[in-house]
Amino acid sequence: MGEAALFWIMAPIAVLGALGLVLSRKAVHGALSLAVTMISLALFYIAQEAAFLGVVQIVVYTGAIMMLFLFVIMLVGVDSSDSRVETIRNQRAAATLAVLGVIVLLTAVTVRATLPEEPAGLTQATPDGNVAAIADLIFGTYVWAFEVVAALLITAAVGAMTLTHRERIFNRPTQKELSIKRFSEGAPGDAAGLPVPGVYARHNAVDTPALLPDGTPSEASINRVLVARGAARSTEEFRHRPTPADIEAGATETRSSVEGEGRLASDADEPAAGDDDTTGGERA
Amino acid sequence: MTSTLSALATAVATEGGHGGGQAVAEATGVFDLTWLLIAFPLLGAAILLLGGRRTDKVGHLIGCGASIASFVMGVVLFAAMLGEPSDGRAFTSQLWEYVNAGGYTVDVSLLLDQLSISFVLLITGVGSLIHVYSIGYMEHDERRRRFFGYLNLFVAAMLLLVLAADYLVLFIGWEGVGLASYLLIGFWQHKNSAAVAAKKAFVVNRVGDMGMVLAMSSMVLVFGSTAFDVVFASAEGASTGWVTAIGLFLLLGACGKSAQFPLQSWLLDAMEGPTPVSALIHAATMVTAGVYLIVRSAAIYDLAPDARTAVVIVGAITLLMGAIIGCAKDDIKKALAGSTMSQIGYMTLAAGLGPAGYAFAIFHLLTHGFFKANMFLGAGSVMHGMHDEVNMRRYGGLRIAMPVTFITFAMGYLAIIGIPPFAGYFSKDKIIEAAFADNWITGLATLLGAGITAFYMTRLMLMTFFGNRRWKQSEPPHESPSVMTAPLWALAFLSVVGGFALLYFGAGIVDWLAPVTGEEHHELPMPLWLLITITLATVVAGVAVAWLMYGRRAVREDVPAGSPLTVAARNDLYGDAFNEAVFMRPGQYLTRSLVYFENRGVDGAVVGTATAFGGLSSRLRRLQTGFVRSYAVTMLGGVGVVVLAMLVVRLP
Amino acid sequence: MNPTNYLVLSVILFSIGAAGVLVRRNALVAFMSVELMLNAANLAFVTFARMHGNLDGQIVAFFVMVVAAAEVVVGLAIIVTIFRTRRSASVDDASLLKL
Amino acid sequence: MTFPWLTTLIALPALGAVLTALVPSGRGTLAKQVATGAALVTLVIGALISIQFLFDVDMGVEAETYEWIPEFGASWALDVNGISLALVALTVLATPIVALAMWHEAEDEKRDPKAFFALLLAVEALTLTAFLAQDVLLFYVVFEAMLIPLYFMIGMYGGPQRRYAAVKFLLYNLVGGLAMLAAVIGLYVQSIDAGDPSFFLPDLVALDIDTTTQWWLFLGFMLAFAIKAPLWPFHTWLPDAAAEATPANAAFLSGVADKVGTYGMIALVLPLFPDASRDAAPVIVVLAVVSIIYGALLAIGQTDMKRLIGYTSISHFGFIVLGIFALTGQAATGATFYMVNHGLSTIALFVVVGFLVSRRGSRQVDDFGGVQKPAPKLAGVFLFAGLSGLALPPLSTFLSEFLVISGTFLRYRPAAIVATLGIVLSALYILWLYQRTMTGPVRPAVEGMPDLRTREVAVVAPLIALLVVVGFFPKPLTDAIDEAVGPTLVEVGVEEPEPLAPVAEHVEEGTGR
Repeated sequence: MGEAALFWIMAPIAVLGALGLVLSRKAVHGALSLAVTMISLALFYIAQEAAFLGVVQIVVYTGAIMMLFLFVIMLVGVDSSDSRVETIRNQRAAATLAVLGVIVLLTAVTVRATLPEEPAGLTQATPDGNVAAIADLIFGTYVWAFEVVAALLITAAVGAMTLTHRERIFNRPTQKELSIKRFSEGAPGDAAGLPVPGVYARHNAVDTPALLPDGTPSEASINRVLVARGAARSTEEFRHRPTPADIEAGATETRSSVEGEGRLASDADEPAAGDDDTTGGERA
Repeated sequence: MTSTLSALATAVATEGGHGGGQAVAEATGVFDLTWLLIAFPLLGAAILLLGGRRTDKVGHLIGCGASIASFVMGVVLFAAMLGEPSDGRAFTSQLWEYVNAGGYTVDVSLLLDQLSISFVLLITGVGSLIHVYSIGYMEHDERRRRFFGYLNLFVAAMLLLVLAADYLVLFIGWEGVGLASYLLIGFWQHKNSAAVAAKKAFVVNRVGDMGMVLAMSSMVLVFGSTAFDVVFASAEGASTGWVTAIGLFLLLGACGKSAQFPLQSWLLDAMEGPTPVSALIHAATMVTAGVYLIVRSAAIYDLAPDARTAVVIVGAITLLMGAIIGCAKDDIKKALAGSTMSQIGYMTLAAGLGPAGYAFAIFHLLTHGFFKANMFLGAGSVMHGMHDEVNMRRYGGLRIAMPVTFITFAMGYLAIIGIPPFAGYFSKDKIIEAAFADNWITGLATLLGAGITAFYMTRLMLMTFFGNRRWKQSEPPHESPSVMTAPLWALAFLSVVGGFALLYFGAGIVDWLAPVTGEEHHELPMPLWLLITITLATVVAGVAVAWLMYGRRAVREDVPAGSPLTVAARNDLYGDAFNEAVFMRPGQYLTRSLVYFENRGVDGAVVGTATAFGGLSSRLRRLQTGFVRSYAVTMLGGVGVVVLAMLVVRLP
Repeated sequence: MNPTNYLVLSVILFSIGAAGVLVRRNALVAFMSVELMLNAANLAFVTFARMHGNLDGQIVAFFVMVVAAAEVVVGLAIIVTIFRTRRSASVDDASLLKL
Repeated sequence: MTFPWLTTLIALPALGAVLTALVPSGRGTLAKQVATGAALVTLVIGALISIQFLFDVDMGVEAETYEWIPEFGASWALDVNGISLALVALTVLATPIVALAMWHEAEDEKRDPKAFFALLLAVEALTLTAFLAQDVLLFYVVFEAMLIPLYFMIGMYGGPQRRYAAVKFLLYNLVGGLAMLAAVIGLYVQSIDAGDPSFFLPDLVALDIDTTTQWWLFLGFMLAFAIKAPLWPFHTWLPDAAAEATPANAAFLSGVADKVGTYGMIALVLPLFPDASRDAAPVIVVLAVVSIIYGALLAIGQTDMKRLIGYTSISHFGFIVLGIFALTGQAATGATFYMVNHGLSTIALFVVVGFLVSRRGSRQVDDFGGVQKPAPKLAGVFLFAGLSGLALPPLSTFLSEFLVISGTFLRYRPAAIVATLGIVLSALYILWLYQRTMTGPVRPAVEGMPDLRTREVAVVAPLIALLVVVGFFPKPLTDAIDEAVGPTLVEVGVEEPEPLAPVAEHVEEGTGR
């Protein structure tokens, strides 16, 4: 009964985890959902007299492989999140059809198959316990396959290194060269470097935009990763609201900066967190 | 069975067959050297054509020497033959085995009998004279050596033609003379007209060759052999239908080579060749090969009266066509060529009369060889003096400037129109007699032909040698050198005495040829003196009309409009126009439409299939979007199908 | 408990994974969906091993895990490389496999 | 164990091909010398083998059989009879001539000539194997393998459209080869059913196959051979290949390599499928006659000299096929003899046209005119090659054409009569070509055209000499062919037609007429 209880508790969790993977917009959420599924699978393994596999599942899969995924997500995908708009024509329909077909097919097979009502159990097959029996098989019957798989792993490791390795073709630019480049190519306003967050601001936290000398907050001062995550604070709340008197006073002298303000203002009209779709779209 | 047959054929050849009614003996002694006749000119041709510029200096001498050597050999053989009994003058000498395929055996062997020796003497004799004449005529041509090479090649091929003892070997000679004729008509290749004429001659001859090939194929089918002895010996056993077919096929071949209707069109164009060529090939020898073929195949024609009738009709039509064309031509060589056609028509007609006419056909062939060669060489002499002018309307009064040419030409003239006692009188009269003996229509055709002949030859004489001088050149035309006039004298002499001598010298040509051709006496429908008188009267009438038109009146230099018949005759009686309208134009159209059909139809179908597949592929290519996820869907679907298939097969 | 339930769960997880591969454009998510499918298969193997009293199913599952590890290593390396050059982790952008 | 003459004959050019390929690139002349040397040595061996058959001198040439794939009953089985000997002689003779003719042409292509010469020797080895093979699988393998070097020879060296021509050539022949493969397998299945799986030709000939099966197998083989020896309407690859390949290559292709097709018809199809061959003969005869006339008419309509010669080949192949399927000893001997003569004649024509093209840089008839004036020798050999093409006696082509026509006349009279039209048409296309290119006023573009050089004379002279000598003395060769053709026709089970009018009785009567 314990197993049934475990199954009926963990199976929905596993399914939910799997659905979370498919449905979450952000890869990092998906990865975490998948980890949940994997852990529940590990429990199932243990429940089905495969203690060794269950542990391996947790250690290797959840521990190593999923961590690898998370690293890569952090490397490449933090500021990307999927749009739900399907770009390939009929892909959704075809996929639905195919998946439904597979479900029907496999379920039909599973249900129709003449399987033993009660499992045979592995007591006989594992007299010395699960791990020893598996060891016997791996280093006995399947030793050849084991060696080949070992070779495959090594090859994969070397392959990954080869793939990700980047030969340095140019010298790393020195600070001086970067500076010259900034002056010669960039806008003169950016020549001195981007503003640092928190300067002249009410906070010196990294999510606070810097205030420019004219008092306008600078969006460029905030790390774009924070913006993408929606973790940055809105520039709008730091904007100095000019009174009518101020406008009268500086109507003529600050014409150019007003234009700049207008631009910033229109930017700021959008919600700071932004819609993932549009932001992601722009970034892409 | 076939092998026994061929063995039998060999047996026939060795024991003595029935070439034309007399026993054929294995050649011994001097007759075993018959092959030398061919070898001399062949060697000459090989030396001249392969020798290159080294033989330029002495080329003409080698050429003449080869021809004369062959003539001497011919005389020796003739003398030796005279020493044999009159029914034992046929000799065969086997040179080598040619082929043996599927039971069909051919030996390269030569048959020397009365008929072939007559031709040998004509070919080598007249040929040698023309060789000598050519030394002078071609003196200024830088390619004279090659000219003599071709002439020697011709003589060799012609001798092979008349000496062969098998139709296939005869055909080798037949095509050999065709090649020589092609090369010599087109000798001045830089002239487009010459090249076209040469090609035309060859192609038209090839139409005749179709007949030859089919005749030989029929012989293989009917007799299992093409050897003379086998074919002649077993001809009686064949059905009349097949014999007639063979006769008609042979006639087609003869028409091609002898320029008989309906394959006559090439001969007039062939006058593009140098004049000695016209004299030797297109007057004296090669064009008579068709007559030789018919006479040689006497055994076949004797059994096929329908085929003989066809021969007579062809001969009669050509006789009149040639004569009419000859009346209207202003080109001296073309007028003579029309005359040649007409005279060969006489021979063909005679040959078609059967045993009654074979001997006379050969008789006329020989005398014609003399006087027509004489006149062609005379014409060549005139052209030589007139700077290659051939238009008779630019001649006139040449008898004073070129007396030798005039006198010798006149001998030929009197011979051809049949004035006794010149050569043509004897031979042509015999044919007219035989024709009348056969039936009235052929007789009248020959008689009419004689009248027209008299007319156009007189016209030619008058326009060339009499009347006012119409040539423009400042210094008067000069007489040709003696190397050219000597042959003229010789031929003129033969034109004078040839007929009488051949008919009455010794036993006469009729008896001489009788063992080969057979003999048959005919009953005339009227007394002989009356016929001779009528013939002579017709000839005189023809001469008189010509004199009235061209002798009394001055010849105009421009071409008068003329009657519709004259215009038609000037256009070769529309033979070329007919060929062009019926064969060439539709042929060109057919060729063009076939090329179109090939490119669009046959090749188009192939290329179209390829294009269709290409189009289909580019459609299918669109399925390849490059999107991994599309592929994944396909893959998943495919996996599903595979699983399903496995289940369907495995599940109960 | 009837072990068929495990198999049905396996089918469901496999199908969800397949759907993920088909509909998600993010290479990483698609890749993780593939892992999910592998895991579903592993679950079936383990269940079969228990049903038949034969350890071979577990061995196969073990090998699947190892091979999956190798695959992940190479696959992620490829994704990183592509991202470096194209600044995108969308599988649809890598669509050069056509004319 | 006597000396393996036949294997040696094949091994020599194969070895030569390897050696030529091994010559370092950049040393073109050395490669040419090696290749020509190998071809000449092969010629010597071929001549020695020929002596045994032509002049009845025992050189110890005999059939050879070595195991190849014993599981399938396939073997390296070679034998030679009159038919194959004729074609072997043609092949070994043609190769050095083609090599010599290609001497400078391969260089014009700015390519390493080495590849062409190595491929040429490879084709020679494969062609020889095809002519000698007594094993159907072996025959099939070389039949197909031959396409590869030929494909590269056409595609790498030649005119601007050469790639198109090469692909067309390959696709056409592959289609035929596919049909043949199916038929070969079908034949093998028949031998399995008979209890003794074998590809050995005599074993297969001995099989008793029912007529329906014969028909299908016949179609498979015949399609391959009809494409190879282009028979209307499967011919359109040949004009393209002939026009675009280098002249020497076109000469080898249509002169030698395509003979494998006609050889297959007479040496494989007839004995293997006698019933089907007998039944299908009228159809094939009609196709052959269409080929003769169609090829000739299209040749007349061409403006490209090499295409023109390609179409003449189609016409001549029509004669060969006609002779084979007339099913009389005379026609079959004539057809086999025709294969040799057509080879010599076509090679001569292509090679001479090649000389012209390389001098003028154009294949168009209209670009020539009056060539005989500046280059009389060239014009002379051109005319000679042309005359051999129109089967003028006593050149050897004549006898073969006559034997085919008269042999066909024995059985299919209308076909033979129509085929004789080919005689007229051949004269027309050859002489018209000669007239337009060689005679008439000299065109400015051909003024000063150089006459034949020594190498070129050396290429043409042997061909001309052979055409003449074989023309005068064909008997040794035709006897050897006739000896081999007889048993083939017995295998087909046709009666030789008897003469309608037997000669015997009239000889005894003695009066003749």
